[in-house]
Amino acid sequence: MGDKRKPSNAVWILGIIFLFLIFIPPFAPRFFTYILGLIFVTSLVAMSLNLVVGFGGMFQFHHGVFYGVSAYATALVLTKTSLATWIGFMAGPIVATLTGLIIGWFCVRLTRLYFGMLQISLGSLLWAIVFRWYSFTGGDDGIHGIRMPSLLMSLNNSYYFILAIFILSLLLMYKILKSPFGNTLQAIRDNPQRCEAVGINVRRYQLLGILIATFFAGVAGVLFVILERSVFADLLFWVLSLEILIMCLLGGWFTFFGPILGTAIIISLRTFVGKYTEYWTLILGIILILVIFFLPEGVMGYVQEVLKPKMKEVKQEEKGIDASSGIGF
Amino acid sequence: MKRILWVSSLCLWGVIITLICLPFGAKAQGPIKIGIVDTYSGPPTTYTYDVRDAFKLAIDEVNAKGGVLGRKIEFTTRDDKFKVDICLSMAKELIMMEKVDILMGTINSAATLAVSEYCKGEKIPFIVTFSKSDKITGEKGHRYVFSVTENTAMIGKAAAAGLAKRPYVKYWIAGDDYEYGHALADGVWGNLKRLKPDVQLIGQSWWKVGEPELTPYLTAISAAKPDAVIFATGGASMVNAMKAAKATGFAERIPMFIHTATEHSTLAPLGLDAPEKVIGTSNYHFYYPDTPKNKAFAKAFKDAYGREPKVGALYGYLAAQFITRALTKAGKMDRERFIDALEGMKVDSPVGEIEMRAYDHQAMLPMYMGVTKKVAGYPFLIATDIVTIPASEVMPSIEEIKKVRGQ
Amino acid sequence: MLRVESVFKSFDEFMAVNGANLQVEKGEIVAVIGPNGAGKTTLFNLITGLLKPDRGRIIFKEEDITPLPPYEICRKGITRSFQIVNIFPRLTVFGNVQVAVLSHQRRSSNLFRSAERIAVKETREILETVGLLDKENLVAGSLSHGDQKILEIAIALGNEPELLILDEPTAGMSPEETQKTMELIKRLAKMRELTILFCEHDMEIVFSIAQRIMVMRHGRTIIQGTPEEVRSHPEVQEAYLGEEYARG
Amino acid sequence: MAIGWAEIFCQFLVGISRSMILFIVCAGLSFILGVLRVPNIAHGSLYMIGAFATFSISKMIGGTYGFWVALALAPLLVVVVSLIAERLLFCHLYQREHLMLILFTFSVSLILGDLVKIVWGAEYRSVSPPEILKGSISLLGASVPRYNLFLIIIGPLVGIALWLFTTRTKIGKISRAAAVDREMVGVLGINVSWVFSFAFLVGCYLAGIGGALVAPTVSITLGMDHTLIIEAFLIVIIGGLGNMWGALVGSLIFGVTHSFGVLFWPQFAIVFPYMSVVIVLLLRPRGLLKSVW
Repeated sequence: MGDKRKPSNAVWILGIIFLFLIFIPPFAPRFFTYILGLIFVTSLVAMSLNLVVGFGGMFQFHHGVFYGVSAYATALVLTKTSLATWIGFMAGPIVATLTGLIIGWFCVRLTRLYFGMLQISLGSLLWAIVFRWYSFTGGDDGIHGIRMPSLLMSLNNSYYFILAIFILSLLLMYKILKSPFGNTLQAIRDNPQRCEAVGINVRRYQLLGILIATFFAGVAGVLFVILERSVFADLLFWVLSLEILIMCLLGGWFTFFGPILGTAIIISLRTFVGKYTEYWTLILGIILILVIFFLPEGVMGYVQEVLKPKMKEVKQEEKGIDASSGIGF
Repeated sequence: MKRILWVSSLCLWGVIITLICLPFGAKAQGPIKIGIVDTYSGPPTTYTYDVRDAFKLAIDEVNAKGGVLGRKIEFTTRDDKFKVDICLSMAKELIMMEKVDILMGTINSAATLAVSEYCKGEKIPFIVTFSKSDKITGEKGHRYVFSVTENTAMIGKAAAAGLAKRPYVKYWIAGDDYEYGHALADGVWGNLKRLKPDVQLIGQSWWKVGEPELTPYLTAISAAKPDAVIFATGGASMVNAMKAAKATGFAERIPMFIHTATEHSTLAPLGLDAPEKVIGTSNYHFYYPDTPKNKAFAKAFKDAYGREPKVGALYGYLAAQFITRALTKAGKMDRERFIDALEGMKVDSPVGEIEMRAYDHQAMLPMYMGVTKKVAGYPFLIATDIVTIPASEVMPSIEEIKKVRGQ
Repeated sequence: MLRVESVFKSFDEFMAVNGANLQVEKGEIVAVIGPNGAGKTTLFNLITGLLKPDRGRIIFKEEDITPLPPYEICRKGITRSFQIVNIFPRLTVFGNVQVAVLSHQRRSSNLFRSAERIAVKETREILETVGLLDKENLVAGSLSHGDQKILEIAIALGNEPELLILDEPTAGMSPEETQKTMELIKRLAKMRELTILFCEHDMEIVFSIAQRIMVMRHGRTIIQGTPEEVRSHPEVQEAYLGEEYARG
Repeated sequence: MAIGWAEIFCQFLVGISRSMILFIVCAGLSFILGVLRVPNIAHGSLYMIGAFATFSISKMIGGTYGFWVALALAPLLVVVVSLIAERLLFCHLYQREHLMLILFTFSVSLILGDLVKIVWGAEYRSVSPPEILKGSISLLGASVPRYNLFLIIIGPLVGIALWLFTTRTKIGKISRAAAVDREMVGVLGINVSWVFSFAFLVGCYLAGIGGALVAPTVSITLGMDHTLIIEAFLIVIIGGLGNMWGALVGSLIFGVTHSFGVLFWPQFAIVFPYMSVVIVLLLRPRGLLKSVW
């Protein structure tokens, strides 16, 4: 993947998938367009979470708050003010990042489980505000039927918009992970103490990591509003955050694309198994346990493991370098 | 290597596409499809199961007689786990993939409003069976949404009408801290103040939904010595409130009004441990009204499922009646004609004739106010001294609806 | 260059460092020796800021660094390796060293350039010096123990320190590896004009390369001086070195 | 609004009685966290199973003794369930990273939740307290439910029993040692796997007792596991991970601040638990009492 001269197989595969995704809406049933859109949005949150959990090693337990706050910010600007739509779209990520700054500033002072539980408490305070402030946020009824500009009214158009932003965000996140900052973040995950010893202000980098992650969660929040045109207090509840975390872990938290896979698995499971049985959570639980026992690095981690030797082979043929860095595909 | 990847990925996608497209073959004149998305896990099932079961009972009967318009009626359910996002995507799945003709269900208000907005865009009739928000057919009402259940505005009116006849002056309001609780409290209080201007509100307490221990709240309330307390609570908190009222002896000292306190869903799980003398309102009791129609309905339900019908059963029955009648009247499965037929339709039910008000698509239900009491022969408490508050006193006026809709 | 002035540190009841004094001049190789639990590692943790002393001062280049957090002390020019392997196990060997180099160049927060193209030359240079260049693309966690210890030192070099602190650099190594590592340390000191402070169990090594030695016991400095002075000090002989060294 | 001393006193007692149930459950959670380092999300499910089992058993036996028999048997049923889960699943995973353990215990809680639904159905259930504990008694002018007084007595008893277990019995001492240093216990020639298994069961037994004790005061429903588990984790965190007395302090903070919050500022009682956690963690980032971690 790190090969500089020739696009690797991974790039080819991604290209094929991308072409495929572009041609979905006109041909596949509408529901699939919608579900794919939902998978993009949710996996963007999951991937942004993975920036800090999988690559930053932080116990970001209440990531859903930033997603929800952004969705609410967008929804409020669109429904309560007469500002232009794009301002609403900008407001989401900005508010999410600001929230991330405040919550993160407190949280980076603590470590691991303490970090996570403090975040849950702070996030739950925000949830309580959204939940209680009926006149402003609509309380637990939420805000529904949010008007979109005519360009985004049709499902197909919003699908393309979501796809475009999604891919753009992925490229950005990939770039960030491959940047010096990304390396440093992973170093902090592996060994924060050693990082201090080589002159890295661990807390500051963790906070920066949180800001980046919350920004992308904010982007996902806006996309959620575009897709569903509804916001509700559940978005900020800790259960959703836990689900997002599960998606990361299921897909493979040390891999870049793992969270997408995890999200896709969980969403498809609940949509397609939910048709046949109420007990889809039971099936989900069993699948998760099987994954933990047999694929400890998550599904994508396993796929990578299987593919890696082959890739090495290919690269050796091409006299390439085996650059199996921290970021797998 | 590269070719293998190409070919395999193409094959994979090919398989997926085929799988996706299989169920979407040409659709013949099959059955009429109804989709129900509701919460079938967790506490709300106390209510939703009855809706589903009574609906099934009624639909089975119709199908046994050959269905409607020569077509059978088929329904399919989805469990949304009481989560708005899941509810929304399941509703979309029912509409886009199952291609249901009519959508039903939802007990979660936020989910109902979200689905309602979606149905408005898709022009799919949506029949709300349990969600109590008055925004559904009020402020956010539209052509495609119908409600066969009471809403907070109706509860408020009915409760106020009942309470105004009682001598209490100093009131305390307590309840679940969520939209339903607040809307209900505001509804009762606003109407009560209008009917009886000398009532005073001396304090309020709100607890989080699902709060297990209500004794502290009750202690705080009895400290203020109100004449009566209005509890705006529902679901699992109902049972908690009743238990705490019993344990502290609160119900003995201060009269308390709780909507649905007299309802069988609340009283059945408590058995004989429920407090007496609690004032409650409900749309339905399996023992009241004491008419042959209701008796037959309660018996049929009990024969089929081995339990007495609760209020949900009435809603499920009403939904089935309205749908089948409206379809018959429409003459064919056409959504617009179905809606036209449904507006203003009257159906017979265990609680008498019920009209679907044409203006706001709200079923006009009467309310029964009673007081809990131990009665020999029942393994649980039942409501006594029942006063019927007719639908005309329960329904918000069309002017009020117009006002909230900003017309 | 570095002065540790009567530093104290206790954990609960246990006095880990009980009035230690140490002086390191520029360009020296100084060893700290002492039995297990003498407080050597604690002393190093105090100097590099991982722990804060209860009392006492640590002065580096005429500046009091006692209250500074570890990362700032590192930026002043002190880096260290750890006794127990303390690397970034999921990163490549190259990545491990690069993290330190980037941090030294203050480029860690660069978000949008590809890390593959930054600081490559400097990183490779260090890897070449320590002899790990051929393994640069392996994941660090998969290296042998000996190589990981070398990588420890390489990471510490990434910051181009003036004072390099090595906490038992040869712990757990085979005799040959030990020999090689010691050669490396001597070479480094010469090539990069490093000041080195290290602690070590193997007395042979200590006396062969250290220019001065500090002896610790029960958290206290017994003596600091040239190998000859230390060898002849009665308390050291009795307490630590034992008969063999006393004679030899 | 005038609030008399009687109300304040009563509120205090009720707050403490609520703390006691939290304490019993959290002590179990904390014990498992301390010895096994497993953040057990399924703990809430076990508590729920305890409550449902209490319902079934007391209904089956009926009469005056129904509840007491249930109080004795329901936690044992929970232990059986957790023994199966431990031997089948948990014991293979103790060395995994915390996040993986969270994922794993979450999956177990999903499965247990659905199993409870299959066994007991989705209806509300309700257990009545035994005759002797029904009603309330007048105490300094305030009426306090007898059952709450019973809880105030039983909480410390369970606490003392747990304390005696960890300090006086051999296996308790070993588990405490294992909490601090696993390798050492292994070196001593003790089968660590069985120590862990036993410690896990003790923790789960406490969850079962908590469930059985809470049963008469609430409606027993699916989903009661979710409401509890987040509070339990917050309590364990502010008390100090793995510290039993920490669990007690944390529970008291939760129970009492909440009850007083209700009395003085009812509209905002919802935020008190979260606020107290934020304040504690900002002032003492590793919890109030010493953590064994």
